Amino acid sequence: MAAMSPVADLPSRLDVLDVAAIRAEFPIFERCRRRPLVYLDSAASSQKPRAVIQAMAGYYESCHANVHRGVYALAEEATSRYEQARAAVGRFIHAPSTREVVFTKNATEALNLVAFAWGRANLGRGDVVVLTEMEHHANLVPWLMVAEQVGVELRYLGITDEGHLDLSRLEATLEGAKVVALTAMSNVLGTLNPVRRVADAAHDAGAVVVVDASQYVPHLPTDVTALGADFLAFTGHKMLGPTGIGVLWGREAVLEAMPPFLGGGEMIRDVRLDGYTPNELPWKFEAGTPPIAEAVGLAAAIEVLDGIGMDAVRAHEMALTGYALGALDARFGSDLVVHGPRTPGDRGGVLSFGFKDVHPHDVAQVLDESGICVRAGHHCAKPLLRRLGVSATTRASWYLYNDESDVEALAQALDACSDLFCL
Amino acid sequence: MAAMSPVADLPSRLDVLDVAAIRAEFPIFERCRRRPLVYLDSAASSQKPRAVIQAMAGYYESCHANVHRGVYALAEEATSRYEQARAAVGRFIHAPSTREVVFTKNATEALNLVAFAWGRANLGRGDVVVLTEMEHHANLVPWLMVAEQVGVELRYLGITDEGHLDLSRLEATLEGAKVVALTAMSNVLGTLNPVRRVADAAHDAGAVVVVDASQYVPHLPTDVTALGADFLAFTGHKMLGPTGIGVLWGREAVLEAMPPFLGGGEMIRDVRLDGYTPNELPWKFEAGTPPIAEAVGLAAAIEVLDGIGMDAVRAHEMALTGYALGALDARFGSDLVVHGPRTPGDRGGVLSFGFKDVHPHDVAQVLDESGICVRAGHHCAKPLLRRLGVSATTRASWYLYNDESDVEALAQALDACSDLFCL
Amino acid sequence: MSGLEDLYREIILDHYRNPRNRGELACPPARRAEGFNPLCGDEIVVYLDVDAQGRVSDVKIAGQGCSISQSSASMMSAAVKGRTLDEVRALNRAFKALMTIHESRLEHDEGDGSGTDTPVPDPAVDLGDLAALQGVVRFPVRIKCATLAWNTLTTGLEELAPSA
Amino acid sequence: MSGLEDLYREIILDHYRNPRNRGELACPPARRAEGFNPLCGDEIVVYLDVDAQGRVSDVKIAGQGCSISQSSASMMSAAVKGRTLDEVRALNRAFKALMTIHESRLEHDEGDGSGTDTPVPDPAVDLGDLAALQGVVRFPVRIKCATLAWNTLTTGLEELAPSA
Ligand SMILES: Cc1ncc(COP(=O)(O)O)c(C=O)c1O
Ligand SMILES: Cc1ncc(COP(=O)(O)O)c(C=O)c1O
Repeated sequence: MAAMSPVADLPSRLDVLDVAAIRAEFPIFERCRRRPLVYLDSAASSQKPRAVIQAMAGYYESCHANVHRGVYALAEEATSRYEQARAAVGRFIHAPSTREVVFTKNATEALNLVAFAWGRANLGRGDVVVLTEMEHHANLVPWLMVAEQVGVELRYLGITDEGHLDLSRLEATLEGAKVVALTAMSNVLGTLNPVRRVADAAHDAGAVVVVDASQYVPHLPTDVTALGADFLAFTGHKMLGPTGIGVLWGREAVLEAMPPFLGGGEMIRDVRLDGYTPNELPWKFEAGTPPIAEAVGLAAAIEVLDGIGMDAVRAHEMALTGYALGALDARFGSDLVVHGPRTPGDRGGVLSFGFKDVHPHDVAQVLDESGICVRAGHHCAKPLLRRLGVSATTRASWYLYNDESDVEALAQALDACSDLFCL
Repeated sequence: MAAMSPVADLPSRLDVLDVAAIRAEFPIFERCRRRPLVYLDSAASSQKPRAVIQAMAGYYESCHANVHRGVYALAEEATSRYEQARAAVGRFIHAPSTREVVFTKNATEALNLVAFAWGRANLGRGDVVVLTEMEHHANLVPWLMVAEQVGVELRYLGITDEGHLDLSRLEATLEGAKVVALTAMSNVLGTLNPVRRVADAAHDAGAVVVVDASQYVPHLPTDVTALGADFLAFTGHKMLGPTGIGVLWGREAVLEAMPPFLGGGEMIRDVRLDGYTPNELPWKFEAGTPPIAEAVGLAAAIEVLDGIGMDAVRAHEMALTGYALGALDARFGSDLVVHGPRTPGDRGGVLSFGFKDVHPHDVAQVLDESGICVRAGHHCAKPLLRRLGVSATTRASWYLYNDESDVEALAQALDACSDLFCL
Repeated sequence: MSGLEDLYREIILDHYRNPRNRGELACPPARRAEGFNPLCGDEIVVYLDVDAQGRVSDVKIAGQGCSISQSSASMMSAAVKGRTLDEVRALNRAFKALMTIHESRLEHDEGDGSGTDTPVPDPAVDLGDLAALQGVVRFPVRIKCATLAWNTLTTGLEELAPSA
Repeated sequence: MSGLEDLYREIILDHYRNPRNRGELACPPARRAEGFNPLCGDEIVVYLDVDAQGRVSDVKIAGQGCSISQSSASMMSAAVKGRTLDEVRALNRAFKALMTIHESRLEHDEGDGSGTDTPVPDPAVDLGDLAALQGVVRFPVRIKCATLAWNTLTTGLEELAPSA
């Protein structure tokens, strides 16, 4: 069983996608701004294909109503589309049951849901929570808050100098742990973590495994069972879907045993002046009117991704990562320092780097002048940046609509940057 | 100072709106379903005008990026549109400062935010929380959860037989209260509550005032200061805006003193492995990628409402309520029992009723056959329905796109209902 | 009103207007099970007397709700009275099969059947009046009304004899 | 690259490459104030010596960040050295006014001015090199970089003499 990384043996190929045809489906690339858009910030948020934009507009134009509570046909149609979106999400991540798929507002809420609803019911003073040094704030701050409120002990898996998780003391770190929360892919280093390996060890130690798959689900085929997760969180806007929607998947038995998170409509079965009874899964965790149009949009995004095939998306991105690593190295050598693994198979399409002495803010500004969108900053992973010994990085990240020409544009603009700042 | 009800002296007029022109702006009414759509369920969720649908599509087509963290022009544009939406919301409810406007996923999250973030910091065992018997579950369950976790005492303001808040023992009920949470308008009875009167008494008693304005902001001119609120919650999808967005307004000093709610990106200033520092208002309360496109859509909705004028919306709805009360009474007499106040000036455009012995589920089903959308059920207000002595009601509710013809259609279809069920 | 006539067949309205086996039974010896539809507030109470031979010797229905939930409960009471528990379970399965197509479309994955054990109709079981409820599947929201009585009965039966 | 040239004027790049008053001062007697931009991680430390006459007798800058925050800090240090606290405050106001148009557009209501006290430029104050930072207003995200040093200075001054 090749359990360590379920993606290790996917091929890396640049000809699997017809990028020109794909780009043509994204209206934003048609807009005539000052210059062609070179969008290299999909790790922050992806662009949206026409199919997604139209699915949401079409929903509002022809069948909007509040869900679950209406007898009339319009409400039934809206409910059906919302629940079909849930089923589509479930299939996309190979969830054993649709009852395990909870819609949230974003990945951050999904992770807070776990930390607070599961955490408060299951964690007490002195209990151990294991995180990693490469977590996004979304998978750190909720646990810091729980630690503050409940008094748990936080332990961290460190990283090696190449940006891999340091598993040398895994078993010792896991001793007595009640929960292990880790990212499947770092949004700074690009590192693909050996989730299954950590999950198996965590389960042996009796801990529950929370996977932040915000950077993983959009880019690789996902199977929650193969990953060994108990909870898995991701977010719609990074996977061609709309803002305003995220997903928490959880194992049915674990979700069943949990108290609810937020209180209100949808999530209850009965309310009295002195108490309430929660609803069934998954609605127990969906308080208030859910993101209905957003679910419809996310389902459309999944249809687009399924149509292209997640294997192909991964193959394309891995190849493009290899291309970029090679091209930038050839051009800039040691002037450009890439953080994270050097082997494309070990990482996703996220490249954080330092360029000469130029501050990432200035790099990003100069690149923008050439229509190139990259992030500069701490990427909501300050502890990781401290570990790397930098206060900011420049980050370029790609998706199915990017190709070598985008990498070329990046390299050229870096030259311009050099001209401006380095005498 | 006419503090009791800031709306008491608005006129009631049916000719203030050009309903045909307004309807033409809502694509859903053009759809050729089995029959013309008679949408009488706006209290559950409103329909969306073309301007809102297009604003969101246009945003995705031309300027989507994640907000707040990007240096490049696209991200700057997205940030600027998001923050402009916040300013538009602030103006719409006369918020003293934009820093007081927090975007949430819906009104329910906004109310949970108050109950949990403010509540956990300020409530202890034995403290008193005052609610009303007519609250929506969204303004009940969070407090029940806090009561469960912290051990506060819940007290309820009852209702009179006409469906008004019973204020006869207001001062006694408020004694020792730390928070009073009430709806500005009942989503079942339509009752417009004397929020300012209750707020003044609550402030005298030293309590903080939480107003659930989910049914109020969409239908009446709103001034948070005139209402005397410390917190005010509402939801985008009931006011021509998209799903996936809600608003919490809070007084700056109160928000400043509160701990954050959810943890993650956006809401922090710094994160270390052992702690974090929260961000400034309002971002302190916005964890993760916010509902960006939804904020753009909500701003477009506000522009539509502002263009028509909230005074006119209120005048129209009040007149239509008067018309409906008269028409239904003339046609059905005591066969149709309306819950809530009989005076249009005391209520919004929400009419819950019982019709002969026909169960509301059956009424709604038969009405649907004539293309009429009404709700049947407990409307997420089970304690209120128990108080009314019914397990369900049929609820018709209107908005700026409804007129007398919709009420006529309702009346005619009720006749058909009678034919089917009552021999 | 063809759709509606399909939903509200004459026999359904008859059971609604003249419910069979309405009332209560003394507990014990009878069993009592309560069912509840949180979406619409429908409530069903099923009273069940099972004799030493495992036969439903008496059944009564209380509670309130819409025409579909009430008539379904009435029809069910008539159908199960005098039947053995095995026969009742077969009826239950047959009725669930009648109601299932749309419920699964609404709530569960299509195609892969993951997480659901979809009941298959058994042609040997005669549903009698209950077959009139078939029209309900065209109105997915009402399926829960139609199945409420049966789900309540199942709860009552499970307490009697948990099946393997 | 006309937009960029407006942002990265030669004088700004000069202050960035050759920062003035770089270093630290012993505290006490000097005051030390730290500023921090959470969005990008820029950090500025301002050391301030104020003599008995209320004059900035020495100032030093430490920390790190982008060209805009570093050059702004360098220019500020040159501008405030030797000035009275009142003059420094006037400079601060003038600089904020220079930077304000867009900041208010980004974060605050337009038109009604609620909740903001928008600084008005004072023509009597000569900003010197600092005027070169004017191009920053066209790049709203960078305004926080440009004002970081001044906000840090303000914190330091407030501790010295809280103004009415
Ligand atoms: C009075 C009232 N409060 C709160 C809510 C909750 O709104 P949402 O479901 O959008 O959170 C509603 C609507 O369902 C309502 O009518
Ligand atoms: C690894 C990781 N986790 C969590 C998040 C949070 O996602 P969201 O902001 O949509 O909640 C992000 C993206 O910002 C991310 O990259």
